[in-house]
Amino acid sequence: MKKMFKKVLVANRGEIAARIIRACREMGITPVAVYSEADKKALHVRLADEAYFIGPSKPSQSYLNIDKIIEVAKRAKAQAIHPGYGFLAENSIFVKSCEKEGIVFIGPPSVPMEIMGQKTHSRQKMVKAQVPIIPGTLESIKDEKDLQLQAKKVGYPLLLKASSGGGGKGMRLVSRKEELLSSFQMARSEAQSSFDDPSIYAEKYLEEPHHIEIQILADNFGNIVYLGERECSIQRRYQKVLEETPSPFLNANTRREMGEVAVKAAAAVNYRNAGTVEFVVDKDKKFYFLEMNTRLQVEHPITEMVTGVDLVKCQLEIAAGMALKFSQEDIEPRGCSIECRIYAEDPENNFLPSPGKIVHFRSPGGGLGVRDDNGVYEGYEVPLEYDPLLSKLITWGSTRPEAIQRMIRALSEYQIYGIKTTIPFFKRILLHPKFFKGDYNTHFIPELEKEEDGSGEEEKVAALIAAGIKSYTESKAGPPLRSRQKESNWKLQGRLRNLSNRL
Amino acid sequence: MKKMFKKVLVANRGEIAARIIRACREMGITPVAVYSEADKKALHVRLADEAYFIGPSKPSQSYLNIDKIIEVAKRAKAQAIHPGYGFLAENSIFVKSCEKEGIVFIGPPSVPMEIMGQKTHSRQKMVKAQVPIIPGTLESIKDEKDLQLQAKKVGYPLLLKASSGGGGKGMRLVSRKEELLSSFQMARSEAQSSFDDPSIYAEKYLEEPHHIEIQILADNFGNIVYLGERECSIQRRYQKVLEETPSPFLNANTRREMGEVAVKAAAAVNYRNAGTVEFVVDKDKKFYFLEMNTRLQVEHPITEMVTGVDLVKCQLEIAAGMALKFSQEDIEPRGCSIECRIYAEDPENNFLPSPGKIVHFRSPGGGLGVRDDNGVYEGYEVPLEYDPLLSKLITWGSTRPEAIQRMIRALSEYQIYGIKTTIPFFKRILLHPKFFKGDYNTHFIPELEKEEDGSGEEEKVAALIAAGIKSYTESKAGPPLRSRQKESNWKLQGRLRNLSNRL
Amino acid sequence: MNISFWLDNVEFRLRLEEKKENNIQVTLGQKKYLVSTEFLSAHELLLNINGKIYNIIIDFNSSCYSVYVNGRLFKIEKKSASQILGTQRTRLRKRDIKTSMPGRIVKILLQEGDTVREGQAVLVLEAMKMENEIKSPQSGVIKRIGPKAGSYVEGGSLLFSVE
Amino acid sequence: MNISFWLDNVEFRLRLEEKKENNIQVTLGQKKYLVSTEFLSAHELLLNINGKIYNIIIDFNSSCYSVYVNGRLFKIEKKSASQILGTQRTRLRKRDIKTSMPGRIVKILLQEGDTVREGQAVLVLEAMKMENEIKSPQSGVIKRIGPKAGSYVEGGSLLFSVE
Repeated sequence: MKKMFKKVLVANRGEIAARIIRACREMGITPVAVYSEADKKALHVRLADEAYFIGPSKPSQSYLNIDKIIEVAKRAKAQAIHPGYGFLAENSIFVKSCEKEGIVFIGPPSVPMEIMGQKTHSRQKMVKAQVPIIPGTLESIKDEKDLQLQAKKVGYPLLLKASSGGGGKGMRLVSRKEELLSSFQMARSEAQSSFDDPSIYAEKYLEEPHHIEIQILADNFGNIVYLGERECSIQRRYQKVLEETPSPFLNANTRREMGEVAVKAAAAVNYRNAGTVEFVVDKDKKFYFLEMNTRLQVEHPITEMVTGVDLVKCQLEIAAGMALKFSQEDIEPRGCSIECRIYAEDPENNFLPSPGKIVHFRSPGGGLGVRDDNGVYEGYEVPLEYDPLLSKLITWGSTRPEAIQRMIRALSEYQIYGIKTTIPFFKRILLHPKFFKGDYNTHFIPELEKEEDGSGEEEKVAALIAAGIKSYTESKAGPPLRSRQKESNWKLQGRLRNLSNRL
Repeated sequence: MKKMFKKVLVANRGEIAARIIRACREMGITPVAVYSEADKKALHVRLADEAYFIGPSKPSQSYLNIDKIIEVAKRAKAQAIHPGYGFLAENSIFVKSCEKEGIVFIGPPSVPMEIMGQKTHSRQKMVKAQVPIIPGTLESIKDEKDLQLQAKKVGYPLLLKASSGGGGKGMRLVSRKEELLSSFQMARSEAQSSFDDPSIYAEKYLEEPHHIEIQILADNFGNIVYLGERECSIQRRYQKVLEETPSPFLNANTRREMGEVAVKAAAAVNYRNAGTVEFVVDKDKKFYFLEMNTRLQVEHPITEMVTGVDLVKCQLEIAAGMALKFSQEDIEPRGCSIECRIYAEDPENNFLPSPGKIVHFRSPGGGLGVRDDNGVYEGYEVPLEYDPLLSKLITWGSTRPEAIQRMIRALSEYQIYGIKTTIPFFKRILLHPKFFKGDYNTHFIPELEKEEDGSGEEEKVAALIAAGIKSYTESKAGPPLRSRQKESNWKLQGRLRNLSNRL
Repeated sequence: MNISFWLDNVEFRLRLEEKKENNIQVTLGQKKYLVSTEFLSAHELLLNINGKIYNIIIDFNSSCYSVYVNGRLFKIEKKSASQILGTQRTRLRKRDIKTSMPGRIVKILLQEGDTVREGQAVLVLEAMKMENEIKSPQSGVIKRIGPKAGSYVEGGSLLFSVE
Repeated sequence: MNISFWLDNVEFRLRLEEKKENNIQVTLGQKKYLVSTEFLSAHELLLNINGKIYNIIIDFNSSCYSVYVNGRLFKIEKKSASQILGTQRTRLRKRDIKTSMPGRIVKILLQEGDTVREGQAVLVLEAMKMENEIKSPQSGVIKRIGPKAGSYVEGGSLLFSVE
């Protein structure tokens, strides 16, 4: 039997680094953290057994600095590196560097990573493997003449997408022929500046689409299993906001078919590691391969909640050369799980980032069915330099209504004070009748944002009363002169209102 | 279909009140808290929707004051009362008062509660129902002549127990005939002072016993199910310290038999509500009915973790007249779960209570598989007047080793500073080879306490270095005179040591 | 005691009367509330309003209460005479919009001299890995745009002026 | 800098030398440790000792550091000359044992005039729903027992004296 690693370096920060460090500790592995200037006091450093400084706050000089990270791994005698998600997780140059240095990269080999990173390549590969893809071009569009030709074949509405892309950049929805050329030009220039590659391909735009992804695990011995789906249609500006499993939209049949297709997709590229196959599902429940994320996914916890499988531990075991301990029949998802991504953003001000010090922090995590994967603590200063994800609040319920009501309850107990967060926005989503019925697609949030936010009246009254009580308490404690001044404000303000009305 | 309550009064405090309040919120029920003078700032008040003051800190004047609690329930228009555990949970006079006032008591009817509350009655009832009981007397011992006669029949070693007893009070282990009379007299007087009833009965003492209990649920329609067992043999002075499920000692056969017997026991008294049938299991896996707890048990969470059933919600549904939503076949425990009861006690000082202010509080609850049912928060002052249970830390794992290692990891992250807690003691239990192998019985803790606690050397060095660093930092910031004084301490202390050695 | 608060430019008048120890009647608009209070710390309140429980965090600085209730933050102003006058005046004057975060200017949507509506986006700033539209806080004319598209800005630097 | 600490009546001598910024070499006994420190707050330290991470809470009052590491509390004394003399003296003198908790005296195990060993239980006090043995902190003779069996005692009241 293969032996587990003794020491693993976690080349990441925030909640995902904390998540991986905890898994290591539970396996008797010594976790090694790395941190930048901005992260000297970060939670992942506090949770680690060992921690090494790797440079300035700018990611390119620390968390993306391949040489530096390899050097620290060697110095700390770490046998393997877990990249988390983001940063170096899908960087095949990094994978090759690890291979060269004899350090195990906890992820797929570089070849499947490269194939899946390039959208037109992966589409071609999937077609060969008989995995359904969204109708569209298999090659990048050559020129403007080719564009007209391909667009006619695909039909309107269509999507122009960057071949090296992701995250909605270099992407344009084209509804009519008149928009085609200008959209193509804009998409090309955006793709060039974002990915250093102007290649664009065209895809049919599906009506009322769902984004649904399948979690898979693949070991070195050809065993591949799927662990159910995650419904990721609640998105804002192509960013996932809330995920749930099972999808209220799928039936058992489609679910099984998608799982089997995901396994086929992974097998086609000789995949190894945890991975996620993303699909677009149209209103008729036809599904199409979108892309494969060759890493641990942000929203992996909801799959863990229903399957009882610790995906990070599986990643470590697979990377150490062990075989999967279970087969497809052993995986029996139980109940429902939801994740809310709590960001340091102001939902009342167009989701502007809100970095700063967390003066007061109280998490509802730890109650029955309530998990909180967070990367912060009371007194922590959320840095400007990185992703504004503070916490992933996850609930489990034996039924979907239970999971939702538990989430509403948990959110009502979550206190993060000092910075703005998206907590109030989630209450609007969860209490929306369409969401509760499970009747939504990727248009949900754009439509929600058009609706008036009628909530918060009760809180407003409580806030005014609280300010009144605080003011009253202070006036009782303070000198009598001050409270007399306060009383006279009434008159003064009356005068001022009259005055300002005349301006 | 029966309707769920709109408003429920929770007649308890601490972690269990918080637990019940959260369940109510998740069911759309308005939870009403009650609180004594000492509990004005308690967590259960903070979590409730409504809260009413019920009197002085002394339990008899507040949480045990039946009239007061009924009055508040009526004033708040609560349709039902959940008693939690302890206080009024097994008080049949309270049940009758609720019945008289038309308020639903969330628990069993008064008759099964009374039968199970009286040990000799329940033993007789169980014999009739063909539930195995520990060999011994079915009636209380009449007098000293009867004592000699019964002791001879039962054989040594034997246990003398209070007929109205519980919690080890009025209980004596008798190894030899010579000890019999004096032990009987002491047991009688203790029983009289503790339970206002001197009745004593005799039971055979079983070798290397295990305390294992079965969780059951019974509705109004004759449906009774069992939800697996809890191994409760890790006890200190007859108090449970750590519980786990499944028991590493049982096999599938004994487990099923015990479950079926527990259902039989509940059926024999027309039970309704969640309930726990406690058994003593001897080294040959023969099991004997010990008693039935007619309420929610402290350690109920571990059953919830493996079955996915929310026992408090089930209690509410049963009390509202609904039928159980599942049958025996639907209950499939998954994985393993452990609970550590974290008390405000000093394990290095004979477990003396340690009330006071929690200056710093950080719970590991909320990570994957880590639940923390606590009743405290940072800044909270643990009152003197009540049970010193601060928190129940619960872990789940797909295997027993995973649950244990997760518990060790979680305990290592748990920070409660300002008062002493039993956290360090749990690390000794969990890291003990006998515990890890699952090879233990009720003698485990008494034997552990005889062993030297060799741990803590690394922490000692870290503590000294921390004090050194703090001292150094202060000396750099403070006036130079002070740091000179500190340096000279070396010499002074040398002199003093010489001096004191001569005293 | 009578107090006047401003919240989102609307005035609210409260009347507080102590009925008995830790029992204050608050009148707000037409409604009366019976309130009792426990201070958990200087900034944490446990309020009981007509029997209902609220957990509140409250901060006070520069004549403004920051009150946090059920995940929502309310900025409640306790304006003095001169401050109210001041705000009214600046509202109609030139406003410099600065950035609190360093970041990269992805796009500039308006030009100097353009008219702008309150809430209309003027430029797009990338910070914390996200693109953020920076909107004008008032209607008027764009007098100046500080940075160029593609440039990096430090925290505190001028983005644009609107008058 | 040299410091001397007392922990459980044992003396520990530390030598601290600043090697470079935030890098202090600590010598404790025969061993050397390289330590860097982040103060999370006045009472919370993140220590890196020879590459290993420790989360520490530290309080200081009346010449004693209370240091909390991995769930354990250490009372580290920084005794001044006169205090050490004082402690040594009182150790051999009469000691009054008081209770910090109110409770009920369940049992009295020794009588006035009995000899007692250090650590031997003198009486049983019920508090927080638990029975607790109260032990003698030193060997000697029981000079006085304050309460009677079955009586209630207030926090701070005398339980017994040992000399």
